[in-house]
Amino acid sequence: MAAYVRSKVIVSLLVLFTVSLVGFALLHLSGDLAATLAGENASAEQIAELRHTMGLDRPLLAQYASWLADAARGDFGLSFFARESVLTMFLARIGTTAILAVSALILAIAVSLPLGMLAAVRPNSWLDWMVSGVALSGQALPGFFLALMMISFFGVTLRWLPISGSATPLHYVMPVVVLAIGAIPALMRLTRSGMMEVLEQDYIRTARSKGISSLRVMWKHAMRNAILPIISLSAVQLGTLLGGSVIVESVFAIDGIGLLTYRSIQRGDFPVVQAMLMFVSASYIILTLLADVINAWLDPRLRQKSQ
Amino acid sequence: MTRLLDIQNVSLAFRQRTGLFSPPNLIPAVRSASLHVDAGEVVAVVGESGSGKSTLAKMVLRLLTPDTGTIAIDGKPAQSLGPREFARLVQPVFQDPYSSINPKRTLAEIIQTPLKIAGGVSARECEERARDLFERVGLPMRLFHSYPNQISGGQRQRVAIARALILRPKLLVCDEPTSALDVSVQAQILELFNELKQDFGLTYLFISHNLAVVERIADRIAVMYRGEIVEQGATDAFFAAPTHPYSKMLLSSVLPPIPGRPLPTVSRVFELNTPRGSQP
Amino acid sequence: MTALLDISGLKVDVPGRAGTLHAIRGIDLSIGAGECFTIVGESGCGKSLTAMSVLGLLPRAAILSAERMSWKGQDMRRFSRRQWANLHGPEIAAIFQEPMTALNPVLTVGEQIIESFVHHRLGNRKAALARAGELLERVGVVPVERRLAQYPHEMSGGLRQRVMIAMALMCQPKLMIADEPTTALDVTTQVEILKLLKELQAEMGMALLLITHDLGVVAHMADRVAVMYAGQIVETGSVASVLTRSAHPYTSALLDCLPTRDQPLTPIPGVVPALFGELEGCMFRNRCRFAREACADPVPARSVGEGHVYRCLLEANEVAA
Amino acid sequence: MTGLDTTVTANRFLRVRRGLRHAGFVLGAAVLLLTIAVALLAPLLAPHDPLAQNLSIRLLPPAWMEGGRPDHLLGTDHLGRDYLSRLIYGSRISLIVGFSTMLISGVIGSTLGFIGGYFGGRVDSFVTYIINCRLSMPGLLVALAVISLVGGSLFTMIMVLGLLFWDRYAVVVRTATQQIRNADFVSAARVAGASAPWIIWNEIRPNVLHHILVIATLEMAMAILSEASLSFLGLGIPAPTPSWGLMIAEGRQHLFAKPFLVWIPGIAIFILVLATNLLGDGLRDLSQPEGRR
Repeated sequence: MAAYVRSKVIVSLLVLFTVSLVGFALLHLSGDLAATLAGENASAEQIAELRHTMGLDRPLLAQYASWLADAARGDFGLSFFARESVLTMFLARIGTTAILAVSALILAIAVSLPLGMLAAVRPNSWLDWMVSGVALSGQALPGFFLALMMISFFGVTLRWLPISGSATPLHYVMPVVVLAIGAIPALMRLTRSGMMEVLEQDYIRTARSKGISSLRVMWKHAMRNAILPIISLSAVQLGTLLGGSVIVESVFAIDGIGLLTYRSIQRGDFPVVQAMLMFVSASYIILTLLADVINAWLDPRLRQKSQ
Repeated sequence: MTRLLDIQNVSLAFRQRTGLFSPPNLIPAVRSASLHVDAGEVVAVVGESGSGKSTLAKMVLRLLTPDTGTIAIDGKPAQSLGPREFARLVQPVFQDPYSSINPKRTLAEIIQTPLKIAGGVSARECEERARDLFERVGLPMRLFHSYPNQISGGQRQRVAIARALILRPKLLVCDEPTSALDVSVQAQILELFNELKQDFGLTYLFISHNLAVVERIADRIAVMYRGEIVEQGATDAFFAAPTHPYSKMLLSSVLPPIPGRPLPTVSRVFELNTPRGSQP
Repeated sequence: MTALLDISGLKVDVPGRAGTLHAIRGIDLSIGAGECFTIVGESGCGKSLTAMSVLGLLPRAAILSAERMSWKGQDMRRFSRRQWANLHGPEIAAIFQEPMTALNPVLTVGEQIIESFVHHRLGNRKAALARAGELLERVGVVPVERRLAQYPHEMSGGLRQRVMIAMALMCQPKLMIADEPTTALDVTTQVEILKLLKELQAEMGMALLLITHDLGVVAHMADRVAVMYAGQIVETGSVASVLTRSAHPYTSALLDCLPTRDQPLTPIPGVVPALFGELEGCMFRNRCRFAREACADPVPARSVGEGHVYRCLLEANEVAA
Repeated sequence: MTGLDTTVTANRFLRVRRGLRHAGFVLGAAVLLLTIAVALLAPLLAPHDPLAQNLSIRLLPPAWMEGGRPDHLLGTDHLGRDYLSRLIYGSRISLIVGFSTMLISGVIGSTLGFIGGYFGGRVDSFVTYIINCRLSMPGLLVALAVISLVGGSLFTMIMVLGLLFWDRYAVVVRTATQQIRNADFVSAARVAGASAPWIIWNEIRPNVLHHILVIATLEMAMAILSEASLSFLGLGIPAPTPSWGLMIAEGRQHLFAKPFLVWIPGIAIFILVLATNLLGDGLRDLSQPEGRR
């Protein structure tokens, strides 16, 4: 198990390194950061000067090396605009976004798991049809549209919920629901199809032939197997939710890292954007790693393979 | 008689990757196996699952490369043959009738595949030859342009055999070609193998776990156990008096359809790595 | 002899895109306490579905009907879910073809073995573990302590099938259904497993319904045998009578298909007919060398005495000739 | 309830389900084809020039609402442009982005998947590594950042989305190829002397094609949604080109007074994406064999 985790960690670090390099290169090669920063009215000399003072005229690899050296020490540089440490800005906002993403994932799992399972047990029941319908519609709803609709209905027409900011727990209700609805279709479909597949396995027939209750067959025999891919997907979804916070936070004006990133992208605040890319990538990598470890712990076959 | 296939001291171990940086585990699959097949002969390799018999067949087919030892076909080292040259000497028939032919291609296309790959034959002639073989292996012509899901397991094996024959190879490597089939169909396919041997002057390397089948079709038999060929000899002699304890056990495990006999006693107690059987 | 299981006129239909498949087309069978009854036939003849019908575990899409289907005189057709659950374990238990997939990969062997014993309230966990230990010892899965804690993938196919047998015996069933229990195993392992089954059957006085495609297995295991073809039983009787004095051309042809050194192979020509639509008469007639026009009409069952029954227009001794 | 009844009912439902799936497939295809027709015939169908401003009639409600005018069926936006015409022209953007992205990412992802799945070993490790790197990068964020730097345009949008969203193709094709790579008919082709590209194209591709088609519909839906999101955030298709996402962004200022400005393009996106997904689901179900036994 230790060797398994170790080799996974090494690969993950390698992936993280590659992603940081690719992200860095993309941001630098896609456009002229200095020109973006200097604004539309700047003269050529002004731009050149800005480029020089910010070290943007150095070779790309050299820039990357110094960025990486700083980042490894936890220093992600200063924001071009706020003249504040990127790390400080992040730490001030990460809690808000984390609450959003984690609550959304919990809500999504709480809805998807039982409904997906029931649909699998009773295929073609009204419940199964509802599950399929919800999954299909949820997949087709753009998050920002849903957010606007909720604002206009619950916020304006009914006046039940506050429509922007993050001052009270009530402020989180709509954003969490919007994010959760984005995550539900995939989770629900996987639960349903995974459960159906497991229910067709020989060992389920064996369990039934033993005369134990169907609840026990479901819970002990089927769920233990069906849960494995769901754990992996949940990790992926949490990573996606962090990235998806950009839209939801900007619609609901929640001051989390998503909104920070969106603003920074608009004004070319490269250090913040690069840090956000790294943050979301690192979260994704750590989460999937965690899911792998949990799965190895739940599935003796994986455990043995890893020995 | 010419020696069509000559396997000398061939060994192969599978590497099991344990981690990214740790050295792989070596799992020996075939250990220093030597076997030859003369032109016109049927040599059967028998053994249970995990005995290495399929691995041996895959090496002969060049789907796996031996770690050590040599395989010569028609007097030339197998590795020195070009892919087309090799294909005209050796062709395979595999076990699973469902996986052995491409479900998305018509039977006509499947049979022509080796000829298309070899090239140098007009499309017309390709089809002509495929038609001839289609009939020869006992398939009704109306199925020529059908897809595999329209035919039975036995018919699929006939298609696989026709495909193997279209390049007119000298050696057919048959890896459990009937073990996925029902007995009534198995009998049909075995009869077909017998007829084709005469008509096409074929030589077979026949891999099987079924001693009754092997007794019926083989001239010589090699028994594999845990990667080693523990005994080989002429079929008659083998069935009359097997020498290796494993061979004896294998033979005693065969259940004839004769009622009233008790189940045989199988004793697994015998020494491993006992001396090889007599080399003919 | 009072029959444990008594079935007549069993039919199973499986509707599908290509029409309704008449997988089992009216079969009768009865199994007495302590006997070994085998059903033999080629793939698609309906032998496995017969086993699943008796177990009440037919696939969702299949439709079952029967004139009579009773367990110890109770009508199985009217069984509730609960009655089925009470039947599974203490009355009927089963082992299946693929030992590699029949055990749950994420649960220990111990957990799986004791499950039904505890569930049927035959004793507490401790008693269950003790009984599991005895049975594993008996079927040769040793050392018991270590094996109970192992997962299925840590065992070979032969060992897993032994575990399945021990698991099936936990509640002392009156009937064990074994659906091709040795097909996936090597021949040497097959003999061991069959021997074990035979011994356990005698020790526990249970009946065995053995499903197989192998006439060799039939000859060595069965008291009585039913030969199935295309969803019907074409011949049934004591194993000695059916295998040595076959009255149905199919049984006889099947025996002739087995490769032997001395006699030439006589394959059965043609293929098994598709079981869709209206099916009349003898289904073997398109492959039968004795076929005649009357074979297309419904064929009555004929008796040769001593429970040896076959479904053919030929006289009992005509086939052998 | 006896076991008999449940099997009978279950079976009837099975047929119903297949039928409905089929209906979904047909419906999805019909809506998609209709949208394509509308997009192609936009100049003929649109009652007005989608870019023509008329400030005197700004923010007209749809015709059936109070104050609506029959010559502006869906009303007008904040610059007095005809909303129906903008909606019709907007379908072009969605479809072009959807199809082009689907094709570009399909070629990249499938190629990677075939290579990794067929060759296995170190090659596969490398492909898996590339896929992992891609999956670790937050797609929408990267797209936002790159498009904001390069400058938003239809071409940039297509290229960025196409070069980013190939991961699902790669994962699915790789897995499917791995399963087929060991099939005996592939071995037979290898013994016959076929090269790896020949085998991938002639033996493996036909068996993976239905997977690719299903992913293609999902990716197309995904691309349409991504375009709308990016345009909504103001970093996609630049104004005044009519794009559904941009229309929502512009209508957002009037969300409380004139909600139809958000509703109409939002529902258009919903219907198009739903239709594409229905098509994909139908494809998946129809390509699934009933079982070989």
